Parts: sequence; C-alpha cells; structure tokens
Amino acid sequence: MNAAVVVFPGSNCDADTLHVLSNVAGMHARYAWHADTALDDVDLVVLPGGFSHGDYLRTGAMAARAPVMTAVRDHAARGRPVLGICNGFQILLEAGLLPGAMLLNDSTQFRCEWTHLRVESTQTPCTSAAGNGQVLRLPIAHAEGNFVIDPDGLAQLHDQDRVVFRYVSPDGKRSAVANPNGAIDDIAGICNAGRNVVGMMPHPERASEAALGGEDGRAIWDSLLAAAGA
Amino acid sequence: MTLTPTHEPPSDEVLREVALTRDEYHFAADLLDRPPNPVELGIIGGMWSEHCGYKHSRPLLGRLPSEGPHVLIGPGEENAGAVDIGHGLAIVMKVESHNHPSAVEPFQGAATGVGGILRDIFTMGARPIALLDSLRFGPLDDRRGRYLANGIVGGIGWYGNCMGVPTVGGEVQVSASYRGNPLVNAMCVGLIQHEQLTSAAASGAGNELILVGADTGRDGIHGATFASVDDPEASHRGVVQVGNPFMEKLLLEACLEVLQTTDAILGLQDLGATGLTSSSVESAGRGGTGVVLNLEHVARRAAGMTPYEVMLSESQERMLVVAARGRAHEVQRVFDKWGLHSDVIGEVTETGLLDVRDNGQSAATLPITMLTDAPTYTYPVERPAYLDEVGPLDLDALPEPDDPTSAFLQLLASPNIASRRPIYRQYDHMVGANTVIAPGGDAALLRIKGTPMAVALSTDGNGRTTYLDPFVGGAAAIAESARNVSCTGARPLAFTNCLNFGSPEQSAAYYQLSRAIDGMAAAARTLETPVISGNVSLYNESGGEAIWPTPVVGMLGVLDEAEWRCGMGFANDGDEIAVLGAGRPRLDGSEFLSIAHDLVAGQPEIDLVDEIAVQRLVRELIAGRLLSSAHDCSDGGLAVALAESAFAGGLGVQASDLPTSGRLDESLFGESQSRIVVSYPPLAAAAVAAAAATLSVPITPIGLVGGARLRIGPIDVPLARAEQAWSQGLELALAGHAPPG
Amino acid sequence: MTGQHFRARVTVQLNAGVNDPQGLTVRGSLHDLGFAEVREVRIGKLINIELAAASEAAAAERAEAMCRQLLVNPVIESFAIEALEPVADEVAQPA
Amino acid sequence: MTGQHFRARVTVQLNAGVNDPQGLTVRGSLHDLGFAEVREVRIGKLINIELAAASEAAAAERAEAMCRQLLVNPVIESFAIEALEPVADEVAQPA
Ligand SMILES: Nc1ncnc2c1ncn2[C@@H]1O[C@H](COP(=O)(O)OP(=O)(O)O)[C@@H](O)[C@H]1O
Ligand SMILES: [Mg+2]
Repeated sequence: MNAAVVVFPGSNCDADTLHVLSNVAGMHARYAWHADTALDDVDLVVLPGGFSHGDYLRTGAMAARAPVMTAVRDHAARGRPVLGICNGFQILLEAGLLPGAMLLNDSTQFRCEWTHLRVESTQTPCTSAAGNGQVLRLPIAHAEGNFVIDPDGLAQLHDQDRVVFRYVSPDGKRSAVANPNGAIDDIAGICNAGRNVVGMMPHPERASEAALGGEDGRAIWDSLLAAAGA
Repeated sequence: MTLTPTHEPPSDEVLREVALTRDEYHFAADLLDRPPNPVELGIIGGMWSEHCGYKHSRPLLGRLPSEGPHVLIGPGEENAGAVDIGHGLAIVMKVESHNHPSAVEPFQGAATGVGGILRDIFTMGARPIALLDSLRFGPLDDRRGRYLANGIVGGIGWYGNCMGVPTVGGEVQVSASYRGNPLVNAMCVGLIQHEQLTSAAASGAGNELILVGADTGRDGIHGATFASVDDPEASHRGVVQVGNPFMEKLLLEACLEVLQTTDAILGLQDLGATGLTSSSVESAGRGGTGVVLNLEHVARRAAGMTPYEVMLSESQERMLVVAARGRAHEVQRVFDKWGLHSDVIGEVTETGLLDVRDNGQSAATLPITMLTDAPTYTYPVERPAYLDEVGPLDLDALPEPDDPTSAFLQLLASPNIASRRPIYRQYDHMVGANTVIAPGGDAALLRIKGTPMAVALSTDGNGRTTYLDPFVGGAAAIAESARNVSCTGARPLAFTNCLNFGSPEQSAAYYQLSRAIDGMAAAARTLETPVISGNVSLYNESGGEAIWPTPVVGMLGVLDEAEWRCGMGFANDGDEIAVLGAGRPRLDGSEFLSIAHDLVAGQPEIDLVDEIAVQRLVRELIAGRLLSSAHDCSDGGLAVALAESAFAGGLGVQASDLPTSGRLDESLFGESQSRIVVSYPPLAAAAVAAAAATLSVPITPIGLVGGARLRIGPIDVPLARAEQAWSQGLELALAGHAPPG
Repeated sequence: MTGQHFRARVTVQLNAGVNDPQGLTVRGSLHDLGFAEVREVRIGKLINIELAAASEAAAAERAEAMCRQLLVNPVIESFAIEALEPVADEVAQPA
Repeated sequence: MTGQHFRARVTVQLNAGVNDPQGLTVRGSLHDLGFAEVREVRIGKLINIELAAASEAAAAERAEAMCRQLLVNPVIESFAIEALEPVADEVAQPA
C-alpha cells in the first residue's frame, strides 16, 4: 500500500508517522509537501500532527487553504482513505472535509497523556479490523481538541454512525474524567458521510511499538491494510 | 573612516546602561588608544557583560574537568558541547538560563529561553531530540509566585510543543529564596553523525554572511547587560522579546536541509544575547578572522532604528550563516523554500576587526580579540559567617512527629515532593517517537532509532544543600544527576551545567560559586564525567538578597541495550525491596526539616567513593537483568522513595519492620546521598547480595512489594489515599488552593 | 503602490451558545482575585489590518473577503468590520 | 444581588514595537491567498465582561482593576475599556 504523509510548515509528527507507516505497518510511505498538487500515486493520505502554521489564528486554519488540500480533496472524492491525526484532524475540519470545529481544551492547557478510546464504528477504513467497542489505549498531545458541532450536525453524526472513537475510561465506560478536553459527547474521532475521511485527536503512531509503551495504535494500520487488500 | 571621537568621558548613567565600570571604560580606551564611540561602547559593554564575557566566572570554570575519551567538543569551543555515543553518532547538548526575562514576562521569557537553547543545538547541525527544564519558583501560596510559575510552565510548553521537540525531564523546586527571581534553565539535547558536526566559525576572507529568520526589531536591547546587574526590572529598557516557535521550526528545518543538501555553509551561529554583536564577534573569534557588516542590509521590523539598536537587538529566531564566497544564493534558495527571509549582510575579512558600516559610513571598528577576551576578576574566597549559624543542627530540640502517617501525607503533598505531572502533562514529551522513559522517572530515556542504544538524561541541583554547604551542593548536583541516569541502567558519560548564583561582587556569593565549582569538579573527576558545555547566570537576587546558590547539572548517560532498561515502579507482588548504599539518613538540610519544622539547617554530606560504588552496582544489577525496579532515594527520604516506586507500579509496600537506629523521623524522612531503593524477585536475592558484596556496597533488605497499602515502619495508609495527596499537591498549589488534608 | 492605505479593525467573536473555555477560566481567576461581581467573560479577537485599496468601499470589500476566506470560521465565529479609516502613508513597511 | 449589570468591552493590544508573530504569520497567509495589498496585521484580544456594579462609574473602575491585576501584562500589552453599557437583567448566569 502506498501512503503519503503531508508536510505543512510546522508539522511535527510527520517523521514519526512516516516511520511507523514504513517500519511498523510496512507500507510504502513518502512525504508530500504542502505546496504539492499531485497525490495520484498513493492509496492513503495521512495529515500528521503538529502546529501547521504555529496554530496561529485558529489551529489548522491556514494549512486548510494550502495547495495540497486540493489534491487531498480529489483523493477523498475518489473514495480513497484520508486520515487526519491531531492537527491533521483540525485541518480536515477547517477544510470542511469533516464537520464541526475545535475549541481550546476545557482545561485551557495543552495535554499530553495516555487516554482510552472506544471504537464506536468499524465501518471505516481506519477501524475495519478493530472490534466494535474495542478499547484502545492511545496518547493525546494537543491544546485544542475540544470538538464542537451544532445539534443538527451531532444528530447526523449519530444517525449515520459517524462517531468513530469516544474517550472512555480503561474499562470502556464513558465518564467525565475520561474525557481529557471537554469534547462534545466525548468524541475523539469522526468520519465523513463517505466514511473514507477519518479524523482523530489521539496519536496512533505514538502507540505502535512496545518500547514506547503500547501497541494499540496498530489497530488503525492493520485496518487500513486490510481495507486496501479487500 | 569617520569615527566621531567622544572626547567627553561618558556619564555614570551611560556606563550603567552599557554595564561597564569606569575602570573598564578606561581599559577599553587604552586598548583602542582612543575613546570608543557610543555604538562601540554598547558593543564592548555587551561583550564584556557577565553573560557573554564570563568576567567573574571564567577563571573558576577552568577547574571543571573537561577531558575524556568521549568528548568531541568541549566547553567554550562551540555553541554546545558534543560527546561520542558510539555507532558514529554524537550527542550535542547545553543548558542555558533565562531567569531575568522570565521574571518580567514569565510566558515569553521562558518560551524564548527554550528558543535560544534550541538554536544553540541546531547551529551545530544536530537535530534537537529532547528538552529538559530546571525550574525554581517562589512560594505558590503567593499570587505572584503562581503567576510566574504558571506562566513559565506555559511558555516552555508552548515553545517546545510547537517545535516538536519533546520536553522529557527537568526539575521544579519551590522556596522563598526564589521569590521575585525565579530560575528558568532550559537544556537541549541533539543527535548528529560525527562527520556532520558544523562549526560556528567564520573563516575564509570573502565568505559571505547571511542573516536569516525574523526581522530585527527593538526587542530585548540590553538583555545581556540586564542579566548582569542586580535590579532587572528597573534597568530594563528594551522591548520584551516575544517568541515565534513557528518561525524557529522553519529555521530548524531549513538549516538542517541546507547542511544536508549542499556544502555551501561553512558556519552557523545563532543570535542570542547581544544579537548581531556577539554572533558576529564570536564567529570571527573562532575563525581567527574579522568581519564587515553592512547594517543597511539588515531587514528591520521597526522604522528608524539606529546602528546601536541594530547591533544590540535581541530579536528572536535569527541565525547568522557563513556561506562560501559566491554561493550565498544556494543557501538562500532553501530558506526561500521554507518561507524565510534572508539577506547577505557582510563578509569575512582578514583584518581581525569587527567593522560595522551603515550605508557606507563607519559605525564601529573594534578588534575582535579585545571583544572576546573580556577582563576577568577574581576575589578572595572567604567563608561567609552565615555558614556557622546554619551549620549546627540540634536534633534534641526537635520533637519527633506524633503521627508519622500524617507527617508523611503532608510531605507527599508538599510542592517539592508532590507529583510533577501537572507540569509535564503540559509538555509534549512523546513527539519524536523515542521516549522510552517519560517524565516522572529518575531519568528520561530516549531510544536512538537505528541502534540498540538509548540515552538517559537528568537535570539536578539542590539550592538548599548548596546554601548549607556549597561544596557538598556542587558535588551532590553531579552525583545525583549521575545516580538518576544510573538508575535506568545507563552509564553517565558527560554533563552540561548552569550556575545560578547571586552577585559575584558579594563575598558570600563568590564563595558559594567558587566552592560549588570545586565540589562539582571533585565529583565529576570521581565519576569520570567531564563537562562539555554550560552557562552562568549571576546577579540573581530577590528583595535585595541573593537566591540560594543553585548549580544545575544536566547529565547524559548511554545504555548500550535499550531493552535492559530499568524503571522506578515496583513490578511484581512479592518482590523483595532493599536499600543499596552506605549513606546514613540525616535530617540535615532535608525537605522534612523544612516542611515540618520550617528549618533550613544542618551539614549535608557526600562520600564520593560510596557514590561511585553504588552507581556501579545498580548498573551491574540492571545489566544482569536482576532488578524489577531501581529508584534514587532523594527528597523526602526513604519513605517517599518507597511511595514513589509504589505509585509508579500501582503496588503497595510491606516494610513494617524498618530497621531503625536512632530517630524514627530520621530513618523515614532523612536524606542522604548515595542510596538507591531497588526491588527484585526473591530468586534473585542471592545474586543481588553477592554483587553488592563484591563491590563492598551495603545492602539493607527492608520489606516486600504487594498489597494495597503503604506500610512503612509506623506509617500505614491505603495506597490510593497516599497517591491522592501526592498527585494533587502541586496541582492544587499551582491553582491557588490549599493542599488536601 | 497605487491608491491609499486603510486600516480595518475586525472583531471576531465566538457565536452565542459556543462554549468559551478561556472565558470561563478567566472568570474563575477573576473570582479568585475577589472580583465576585463578574457574571460572564467571553474572549474574542481583534484583528487590525492595514491594506492598500483604491477606495474605502474597495478596502471594506477586501477586508470582508479576508474574513470569509481565512480569518473567521463561520462554524463557531462571527465577525464585524468595526472601523475602516484611511491612514497617512508614512514610512513604508518592509515587505 | 443589589445594583445593575454592565457589559464592559475591553480591548488588549500588543504595545507598539512588540513583536507579533501571529500577526506576521497571518499576513503571510493572506499574501499566499492573494491578498497582496495587506501591509500589516496585528492581532489583539477582545474581552467582554459582564459584571454587577452600583453605577457605571463603579463598573468602569472595577473593570480597570481587573485589567491591571490579571488581564493585561503592561510590559507587552496595553488596554482600553471601549464601551460600558448597562444590560437588562435577564436569566441569571450559573455561578
Ligand atoms: N558553567 C559552565 N561550565 C562549562 N562551560 C561553560 C559554563 N558556562 C559557559 N560555558 C561555556 O562557555 C561558552 C560560552 O557560553 P555562552 O556564552 O553561554 O554561549 P552562547 O554564546 O551560546 O551564549 C560555551 O561553550 C559554554 O559551553
Ligand atoms: Mg550560542
């Protein structure tokens, strides 16, 4: 499977993501520059974490208007998978490829810590090989992961089974303390109506090797590989 | 050449502004054989400030051992030191202070401190892989103390997080001594292949000087001199620096990309204190050359800036690049790709002069050597009288705690012992995908991708200990940082340091500085860990009183097989727990004495022979895969060390029959250097004991891992209750709430 | 550069009903400081833009386009161009 | 609760000469998006505070005290209380 990791000025999880896609998931991964306009050669596009333009103005706002996003849109329109992680998720929101917006964490602080997520939908290329309701232990690292969406939008996410991940406690139950940022409805990840564009705040690339404290992130890569094989 | 001679000697006020004494002014005029003009005066003042010229500390720093088989670049040679870690790789590291700016604008002051130390690392061509921050705050029950602490932590997190460099360690101590003068020491660690190490020397006449990054504004003019006078707020005139980590990230990537894709860069130097002045002077000094600067080519952020302001501006996120003659455009092409503005602003010459011109007019002409060799000062080292007052500790006058469990809970919740998580969870400590042991452990451990190795990093330094005995404090800073590194299994290799002291012109502070360096030197020799870089911050005073003398040591260790690593958390029910080391716990200078009795007194001790033995033992045990956990026993003594291992592992402790000789509070909460708490499966007990015997290290079995309670001598409390006190102590203090219980 | 320069003052506010974590935190801090009378705090942005344009109307149109294309996220925010005034053309700014 | 409620509108701006990385970055993005006519962007804060006070003068005094004690660091910022108006006392806010 061929993958591209998009590098915006200020991306900082690009190398980690490329490392995991290549060396852990065994994909053929390359970088794509934010000024690039062609992504035709790849099956998967990943928008990695970071501070794409210093997170000035609004996180992801300026990156969402970069030239490469036209190619990302085309890629998505063809039904191919796009995964936005952390800042990548924020960019997808700003680009309108996913609904909703991000606010500052309710703590008003950056948070880097392990969280637990429940897989709420396996009907996406990023979760197809996971179990429904499976609990994944993945870290977050963000200041703006407080997802908001208007009531109609939220209802639509529910009705269409588009909430992909929710923050839960280690035993898989929802609770206020398990939600690290105040996101509405404990939402940690969603997908588009076509189900091929997925955004998530936690970092699966940081939890794909035992030496770094966990391997639950592999569920995402395994799913992407399985979906591509299918 | 039209130098306007200033026949009138400058007023006291002008001299104060440039932080020169009248004697220094005359000395400079004699060297020049003419009076310096105002621009030159500013340049001389900057270069001769403590911050750039080390005029009080240079003669003392030479006592630190700086040679060793692994040292590639030692102190004073480049922007940071470098150590060989094998596999053709080197670690580049340095620590630097940003104390005074952080007292004025905590968020931006701390943020720009991180920005500065990052540039010191990537000027070497190395990719930064880790940051550490060593912090000292005034009391948190004071509103301003909290404002400074929260602002500083926020600023450090913001800059490092945005850069994508993980902040993997550091320390925080709170004491009244730092009220009004917090300490912010930031350390950066970079990784590079030997052959890619880049110099900051400006060599080869005709080579071009490129200034890249942010436009130059009136930021932080006199930052260097302002760090060298006693009253930072009153003397601060320039505009406070505001950092731009996003631009720094672009600079980092662009500089590394040029270095990797062309050989057109001959030297790379960041602009730190005194900006263009020190960066051009130091580069020329290293190259044994001169430089011409044409200031009209310097891009400005503000209109109407004078040559004086352009030369001394401390605008952040700027670098000076020496490009091979005629090849500047190759370098600038990469900067353009990253959206960075750059200009050719001058060239290297053979004159040995700093030749500053503005639109063709000469603005300053000064010999480089005069600027790099600041006059130095030495003073008699006289033992201050206060030491005789604080030294003796009359234990008989102190009642033992009636209720050891509540004394213990109070200690766990105190800001100097409580969990640091409220701070480090604001730092991205995982980005880079190398963090094997995250903040919270004894030392951070980072794997080195492509090798089986890992590096361990720790910063340590105890102001209270150093105040009570500067020599012991200096030695303990080295010993403890090395011990933390050893507790992961890694072998300490070399250190960097930042010396935070009061005014060297005060005899007590000068004594502290001199003796602390002696202590550091003694420990570094014994442990065979040379110094490779460092920084000095003097004139740290608060309310007219010097801060506690605070040497901060950043230690690097190497673990050949990352898989051998040992953590601090208890791992298995039923493991045996023992204390390694000869150190006898004493209340002298302990956290307990300060919390329970509000006393800063006593005579701390260290035995370097014991120290080296206990560290060697723990590393051998770890390499032999015998241990389940290892944890340095430090602030709060044995009871706290046991609790920390218990929290980290989520397992209780049964050490009801603690061996005691003498006072109970001493054996529970007494502190001593050179002790390590370890746990191991019962099957390993004989091997552990045998190894200890071989190295003549005393080993004291004290109990077992297990259960859901902490039972330590008379202390008996549910693990969860103790953990709550510990995990909320600092969080509540930072939020302005009283500790629980 | 042809034409005049204008200074546009744009305010951006979170829409009513959108949670403002920073405002809530500031309110909490104000209460801690003894400002018990504070009922609500909401924090927005003030964006001052200096731009060249042929006329005031043209400047207003461009400033509005900037808001729509970049400065404002209509999902959570709304904006107002509060003032637009010509500026004397002093020393040129660096590019 | 005695007295009336007021809404104070406070603007906080970086002092002249203080670097504004956010403004510079936004200017760069506007240029990239084709708004070449933008000469300068500076970004500040807009803080809306609703508070109880006996009179308008008292409210202004308190708002100013909040700025001095918490909302503004005079080393890099300055503030203005731009408007202060009574508000109809609707539904009480949660404490
Ligand atoms: N306490 C110290 N121990 C060892 N070396 C030091 C110490 N303080 C400064 N140095 C060395 O002196 C040199 C000059 O330091 P410094 O002026 O801080 O560098 P910079 O020019 O980057 O600010 C550096 O190489 C530094 O490593
Ligand atoms: Mg330097």
